[in-house]
Amino acid sequence: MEIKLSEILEALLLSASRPIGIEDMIKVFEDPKPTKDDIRNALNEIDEACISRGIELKRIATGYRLQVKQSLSTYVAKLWEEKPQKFSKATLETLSLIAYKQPITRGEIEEIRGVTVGTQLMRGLMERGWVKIVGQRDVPGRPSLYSTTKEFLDYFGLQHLRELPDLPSLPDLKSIELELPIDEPEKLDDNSQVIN
Amino acid sequence: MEIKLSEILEALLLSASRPIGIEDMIKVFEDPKPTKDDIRNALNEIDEACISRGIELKRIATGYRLQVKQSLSTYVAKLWEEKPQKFSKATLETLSLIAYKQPITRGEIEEIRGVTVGTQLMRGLMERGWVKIVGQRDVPGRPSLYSTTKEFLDYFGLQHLRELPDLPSLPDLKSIELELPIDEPEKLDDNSQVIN
Amino acid sequence: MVDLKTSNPQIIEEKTSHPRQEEMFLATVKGKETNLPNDLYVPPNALEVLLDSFAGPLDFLLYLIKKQNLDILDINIAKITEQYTSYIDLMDALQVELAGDYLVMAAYLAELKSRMILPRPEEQTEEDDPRAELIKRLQEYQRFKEAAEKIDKIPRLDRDIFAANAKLPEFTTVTPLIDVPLEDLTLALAEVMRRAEQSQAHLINFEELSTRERMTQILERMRNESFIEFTSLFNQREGKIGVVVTFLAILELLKDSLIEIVQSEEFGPIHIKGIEEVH
Repeated sequence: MEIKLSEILEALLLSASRPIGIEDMIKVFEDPKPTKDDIRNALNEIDEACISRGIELKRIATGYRLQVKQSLSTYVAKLWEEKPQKFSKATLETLSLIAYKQPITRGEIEEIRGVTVGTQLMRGLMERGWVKIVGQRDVPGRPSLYSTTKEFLDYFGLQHLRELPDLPSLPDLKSIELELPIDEPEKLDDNSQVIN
Repeated sequence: MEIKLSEILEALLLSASRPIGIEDMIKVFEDPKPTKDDIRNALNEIDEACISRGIELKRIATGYRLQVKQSLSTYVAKLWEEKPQKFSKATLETLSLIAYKQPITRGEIEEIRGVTVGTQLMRGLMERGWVKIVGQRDVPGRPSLYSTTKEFLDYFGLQHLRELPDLPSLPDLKSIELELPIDEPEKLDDNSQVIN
Repeated sequence: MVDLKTSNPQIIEEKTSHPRQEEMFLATVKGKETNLPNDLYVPPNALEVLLDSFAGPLDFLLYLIKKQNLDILDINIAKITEQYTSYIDLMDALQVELAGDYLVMAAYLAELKSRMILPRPEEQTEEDDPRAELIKRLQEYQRFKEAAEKIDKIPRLDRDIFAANAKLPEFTTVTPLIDVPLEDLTLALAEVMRRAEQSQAHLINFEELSTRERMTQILERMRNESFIEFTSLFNQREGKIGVVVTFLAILELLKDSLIEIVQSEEFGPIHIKGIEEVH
């Protein structure tokens, strides 16, 4: 049976946790690739079919995404209320590694933690708005680099990352770590140059 | 305009980032709540509508999940930046021993595998939520008994343990092993105690 | 102890059969100067690969048996013991750190071998065969080894199965959040680092927080401007130390291949450029 273009696009939109642009959609196809117009037509098809579904197609600056209809938000909210977010040890450890070693890839987190980090866990941190992707490391696979967000700092009542506590229980790391008072403008020495 | 039940359920399924059971679906409604049968009918509707869509409704151990159709996963995989996780032989062997011989102690796993099972490995399996401690064997040292969880089944897209591939049988020696009733993981040996 | 010089013609002969990864350690380089007998050279790294590619001594034994095209039921204890032990000795000689389990197996095989030599009762049943226990263990292990391979093939989440998720709508209700005290975060990190140290498989260099923060700031800026003038990254108000931190951050990003530094002409302005568009 022929697979419809709209099916493939829906699968892409619902499996990525970010908006996807038309160019990116085209990239997943082997030759002969669909044209931009093919893609647009298929997206229209999805859009129309959404009338009777729980989701809708949105176009935003960075591409397209499918999102739950705003009119259904009360139901969705209930689902989330049911399950107060408790942070597992895995989540806290992952979050702390991102906070202290950002930008960091998932692979690096896994290497330090010695266990794998689930996609759901990363997605959860991103949904919470505490963690975001800031780029990709230029190594094979181009893994995403994660950093903490302003919301993360807000939640913990911090203004800057460097206000994160030192790690008192790790004496051997102390010597390596210096607190740099970059916040307070220092008087410049006579022999220092200002770059500008 | 009346909102269809199937729309709401689709919205729930697509926003939970975990499988949802029928009970959980009912909870999000105010009175008059839909009945289980209403829910089932609506789920059937979604299932049928999925024929022309990129996703499918799958029933797994802890509930229902909307997932990309298997036939489209090659497209989606291209979009996926992270390399899928590979599990070490040690992890897979340990996991399969727990799955087929649950409840089982770490010592018993080590005996069959002929190798020490690292704490890190067990911790990793538990942190992923695939394995849990279900009791202690009533022998000296009171070693913990491990079983697989429903999340383990979810991860592999299964509903029941009995859907696991058959355990290869012992070719020749009749006397050695008895097949364990893997379907009833909850039943413990007489000499073991269950915690909570 | 088995004499390495004489014990292992087998290993050398087998070098070319089917080059799979597991057999890398069988490679021989004749005449190369090593501490080892001239006729047997195994690169030390390859032995570590060996340890990684087998799940344990039973797995390794099964492999040796298969290499001899033998049925598990029909193994020659003396031969297999000799071969197994020579590998172990070799690793010992190369000072490859060996899991104790491999040594336990070596001792067990040696014991088995000695029992085989002892005279046995005339009526020999299967149970009297000293090999029976080893065979039983190998068979039992093999079942789960195969089961593990089957489980590995089941379609699984994030590899073959992709869960469908849509963007959440705006919520009016606030999700009840379990409060996370800041200490918990620090403690969590301390715990990871402690564990990482214990497993000492890798060295963790704790880097300057401020540098990390600055790296993130620069990366963020690069999302909007693909081309940034080098000097504009420095803020005079931050003083000398600020300059140092920023400079370190740039070097780090450069090292990680996240940015490129370009200068179009001699003494011209230096620019920072993203390696590829980041989103």
